[in-house]
Amino acid sequence: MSGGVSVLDIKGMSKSYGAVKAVDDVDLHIDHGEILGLIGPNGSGKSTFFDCTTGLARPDGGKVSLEGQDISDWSLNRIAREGRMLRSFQKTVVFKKLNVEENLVIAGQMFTFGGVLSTFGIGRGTRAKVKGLREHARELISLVGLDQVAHMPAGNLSGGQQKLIQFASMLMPDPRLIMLDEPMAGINPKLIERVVETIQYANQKMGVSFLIIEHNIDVVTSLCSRTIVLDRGRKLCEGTPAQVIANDQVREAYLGG
Amino acid sequence: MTDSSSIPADTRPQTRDLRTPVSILLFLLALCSPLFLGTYAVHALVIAMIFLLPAHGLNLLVGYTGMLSLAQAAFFGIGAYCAALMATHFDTSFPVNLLAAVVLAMAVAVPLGIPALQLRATSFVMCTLGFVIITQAIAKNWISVTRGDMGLSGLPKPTFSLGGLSWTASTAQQSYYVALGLAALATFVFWLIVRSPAGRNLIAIRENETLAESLGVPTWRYRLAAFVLAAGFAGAGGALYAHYISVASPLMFQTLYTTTMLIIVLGGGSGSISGVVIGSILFVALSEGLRIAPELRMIAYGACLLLLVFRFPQGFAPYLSKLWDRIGGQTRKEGSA
Amino acid sequence: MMTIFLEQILNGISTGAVYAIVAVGMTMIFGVLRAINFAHGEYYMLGTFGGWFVISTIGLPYPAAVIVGVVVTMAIAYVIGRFVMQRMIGMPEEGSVVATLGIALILQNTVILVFGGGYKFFSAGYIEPVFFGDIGIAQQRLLIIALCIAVFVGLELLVTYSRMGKAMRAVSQNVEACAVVGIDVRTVVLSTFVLGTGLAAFSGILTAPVNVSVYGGMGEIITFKTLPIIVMGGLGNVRGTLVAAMILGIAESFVAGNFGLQYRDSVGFVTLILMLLWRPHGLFSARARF
Amino acid sequence: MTVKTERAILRAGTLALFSVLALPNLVKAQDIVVGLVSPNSGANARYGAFAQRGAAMAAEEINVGGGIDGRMIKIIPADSICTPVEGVSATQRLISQDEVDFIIGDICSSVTLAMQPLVEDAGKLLVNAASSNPEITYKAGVGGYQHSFRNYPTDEIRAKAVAEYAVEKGYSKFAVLSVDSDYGRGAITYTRKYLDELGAEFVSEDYYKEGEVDFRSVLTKIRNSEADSIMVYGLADTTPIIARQMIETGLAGKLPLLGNGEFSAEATIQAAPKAMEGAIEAAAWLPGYDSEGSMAFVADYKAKYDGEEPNNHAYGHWETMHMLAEAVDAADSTDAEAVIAALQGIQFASPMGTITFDDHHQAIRPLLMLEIREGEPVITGSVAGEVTYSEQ
Repeated sequence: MSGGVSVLDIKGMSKSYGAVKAVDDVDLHIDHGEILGLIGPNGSGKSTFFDCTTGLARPDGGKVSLEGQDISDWSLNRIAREGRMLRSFQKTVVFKKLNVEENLVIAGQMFTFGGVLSTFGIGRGTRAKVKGLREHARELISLVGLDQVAHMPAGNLSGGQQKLIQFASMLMPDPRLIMLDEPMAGINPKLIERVVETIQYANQKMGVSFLIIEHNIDVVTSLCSRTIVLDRGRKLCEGTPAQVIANDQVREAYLGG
Repeated sequence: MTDSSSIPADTRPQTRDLRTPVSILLFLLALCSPLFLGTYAVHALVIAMIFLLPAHGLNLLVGYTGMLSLAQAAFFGIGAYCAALMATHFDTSFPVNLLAAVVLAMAVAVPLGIPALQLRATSFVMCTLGFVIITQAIAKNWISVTRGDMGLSGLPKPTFSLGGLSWTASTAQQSYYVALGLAALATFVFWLIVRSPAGRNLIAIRENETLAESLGVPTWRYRLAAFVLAAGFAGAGGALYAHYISVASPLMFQTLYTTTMLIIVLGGGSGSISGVVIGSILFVALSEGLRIAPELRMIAYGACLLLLVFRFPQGFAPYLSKLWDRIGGQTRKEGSA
Repeated sequence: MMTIFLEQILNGISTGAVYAIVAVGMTMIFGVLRAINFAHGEYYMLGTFGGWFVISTIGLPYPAAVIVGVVVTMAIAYVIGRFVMQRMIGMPEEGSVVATLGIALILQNTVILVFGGGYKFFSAGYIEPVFFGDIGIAQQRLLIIALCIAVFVGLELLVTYSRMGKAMRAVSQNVEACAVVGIDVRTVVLSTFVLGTGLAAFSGILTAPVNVSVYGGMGEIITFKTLPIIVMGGLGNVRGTLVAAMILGIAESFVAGNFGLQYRDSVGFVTLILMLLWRPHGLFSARARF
Repeated sequence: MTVKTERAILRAGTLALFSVLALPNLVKAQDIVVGLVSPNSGANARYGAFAQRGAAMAAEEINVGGGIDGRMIKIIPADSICTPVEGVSATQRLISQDEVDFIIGDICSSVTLAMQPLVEDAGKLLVNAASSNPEITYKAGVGGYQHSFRNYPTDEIRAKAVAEYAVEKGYSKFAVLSVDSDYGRGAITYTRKYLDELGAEFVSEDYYKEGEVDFRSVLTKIRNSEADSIMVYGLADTTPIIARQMIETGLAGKLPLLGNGEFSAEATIQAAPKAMEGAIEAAAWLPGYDSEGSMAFVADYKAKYDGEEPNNHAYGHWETMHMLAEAVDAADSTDAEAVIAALQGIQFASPMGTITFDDHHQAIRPLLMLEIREGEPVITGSVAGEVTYSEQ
């Protein structure tokens, strides 16, 4: 842990849509190497919070710091490229017409090539870099167990396999922090285990920190050391998964809606 | 002759790969066609290659970046005027004019693209159409430079000079080789662009812009780069046009030119290099072939557009790649592509 | 000075009224189809030709010719709608652009083939001017302005109260949901298309007496006038289109009156681009459709 | 549709396309083939159609009269859509595929300019009957293109004649309202050259786009200016629109129209008699011109084409076809060089007077000055149209 500074530190995040306060003054921090769970009933503002943090939506207020650097007004692509903080989407997205390997190569490109101009290169150096990316992609494809389908168009694969592609893509740039929006939603139970293992592998062997929105409480329990509960845009409580589940307010929020 | 977005072919044992001999044959055919084709057919091919250039640009936008721009006609016109003005005022040779046209078109595309690319979908399309209308108004009204509707006429045929030597492509056959050279060069440059990591990023933007953005791709900058590069292709086409047709006038901003570029890209198959190349030839074959029935020509042309859109929504590229695979002795499984 | 100013406004409104009737049809079609109809001006031309034909051959009185022109155009539009427009549902933008350009070519040149390419003179309608002080205006133009108001009131009632209108609104707001509630998108597209093109034809015959010249290629100019209006009005927004048409009419009138007629045709797109820079989603929210 | 039929259609289609490309029009060997390039589709078809009909009628007349030494004239129409690239393709096809002997065309000046070098290189003959851009003949004859002729007045002669006549009639403050094309712009540019000399001035300058229908704003502006007349070099079908809107805006009967744009056509005057009263026009031809040949042309044309009144393009192409036939007859050959020589020396007796060509291959032809008086065009004079070539 580098000098006590968190990987991500968010202070006073707020976002309203009209009169509705989707996110209301939320503080949150993620420590180095931590897997933080973020739970809450539907419509509690989790996804809005994600969007505001990653630059996809503009928050009304609040400060986001990544390893001490203020990234509040960075755009989505800059946060990914310069901050190496990546996110997934709730509704799984992959480049459907491209094959799995290409999907991963694209994910890695902006980190290998510095800027837009250098990607237009045609020289030997460029080709070598792309070759490197391809090799790295193959490793990650093996890691998530998609070797068999590496050259299939991503759109032809199952929802669970697409989740794995998405996850592998985010590992391409050697990220600091990955934010996953419901990684287990709608996937085959057999694959859930593999995803959990991969997250743990990335966390332990690659040193990636995670922020995970997840409804599957077993997954949260097995992955996260700390969990935050959001309800109606506000932070309801915080603690270990076990503590949180035991919390009356949390039960009420889930049941009472 | 493969789509940049296609999957690397699987390596099953091939029966007989004729791709190399067929390529050589096609190359020789392109090289020798003026020898056995009539002047009219050669002229038609020159027109095809002139329009191939802006069509490449449009393909970069529609087929690779996923945005429809009608502004190609404006940059085509800017290129033509630039070359025409250079030729009339400075008496410069064709390569210089060509380069100037490309540079100017790209330079103009930057300030136009920056605001336009904030827009999406239909608004963007209309904005780019607006560029054509406004460029035409400028061409008509900036009389001291463009001579308004009088246009710039009597432009010299493409001349190349090196030291004391100079060569002018005065006949249709000679123009054919100039156009062929330029078209081949442009196609090669286009191939380099879409094969580069940047090309991959453009495809990513076409497929899913938000996802590309979340993976660190600065999509706005790429879209601007594509817009500017496309303008460059159009500018080159315009310069060739001006020198071949010998007139640059506001008439070249008519809808017909925009339609032509669109048809080449859609007909050939957007997102495919070889498709667009074939598309330009097919377009000219169609447009000129229909001259056989002058009264019905444009009606039939319109009907062909409908046929194209509804019957061959992917253009002819899929048929081409199938054909190419067969020449290569492979049969790709249906539906796996 | 004041009179000139007022007269320019009046000129603008009389032009704007014509644009509004054509554009509202196009914007409604866009609303349900999400496609720009590059052939829209051709229906304006068809209506005018229909009217011209029955007046010059069987000497029908003008009001009857208006009806014939509109009905004939709607019949042609029904066929096109049935075989072409319905298939355009969900098509990518470039496809619909090429398809409608194709239709424009077919309609334009079929008319040229059938009626000959030369221009014809339309001689009917109420062209005598009436004078308000110094300001003169043809009766026909007053009629157009009045009918424009009537058309918009009628459309407003249609989309608010009729079943068809409600369906149109539903389709333009959310195509996916329509399938759930049992609205047949194809039928809605077809009827909106026929209605929209009928309005274009109506506008064509209404303006023919003051525009005089009738020829096969007259539609293109109308299409290009209409395009910036519908975008400014907030694609698919009926009221917005009326306002945008009036703004453009008046702006053109001032440009023509103060800078020169030659800049007039750029007014639409220049205004559009400036407006898009200022408000990228149109003057009126596209969400407030119909 | 199955894949198979689709493939078959594709193949057949491609084959058909490429084969028609190589297919020339069917003509008999002894025919004299004239290619006629004009806009036949798109907005400018409204002028191209008149050109086609005029030329076709002339060819028919010649053929009925036994042709030229027994050889029939066959016209091959070609569509330029008024765009240079289409015009060039159409011309190229006429030259190399249809192997025409002569080409008449185009209406749009830019297209004609693009056709000139092509015809020159092919060694054919181009006679233009409708483009007014001065450049066309500045570059022809001794100016360069030996194979280009123009039987149409340039704007310069006309502009000067109209301005002089107007000043004579006491008008000196012109409000310009011309078409935004090389024709409308060109005429005004030439008028400007003579303004100081004549003591006249332009009060305002406006140019309308082809197909414009709304002139109220600009007419209002003109009404409130000091202009005493409106100078229109415009399109035939736009003149009645302007005239009608002059009535609306209260200009009719106050400011006369000057210039050119079918002022004297019956339909134009009928459209707005009050506004056309006193209009002054310089025209190469007018439907009401009282000469035997011209009256016969109008009558025949109306009879042939359902009562459609011919316009100047119809007449111009009709006359040019006849003139070309006479030149071929005189040359006794369809060889381009021989016909060029014949045209250079021709003294063609047109219904409008004798036409000759200067060394720039520009027709020297009489230009009529006319005025609309009490709803009837009255010819008030005639100007010999000769161009003085200045250094360009």
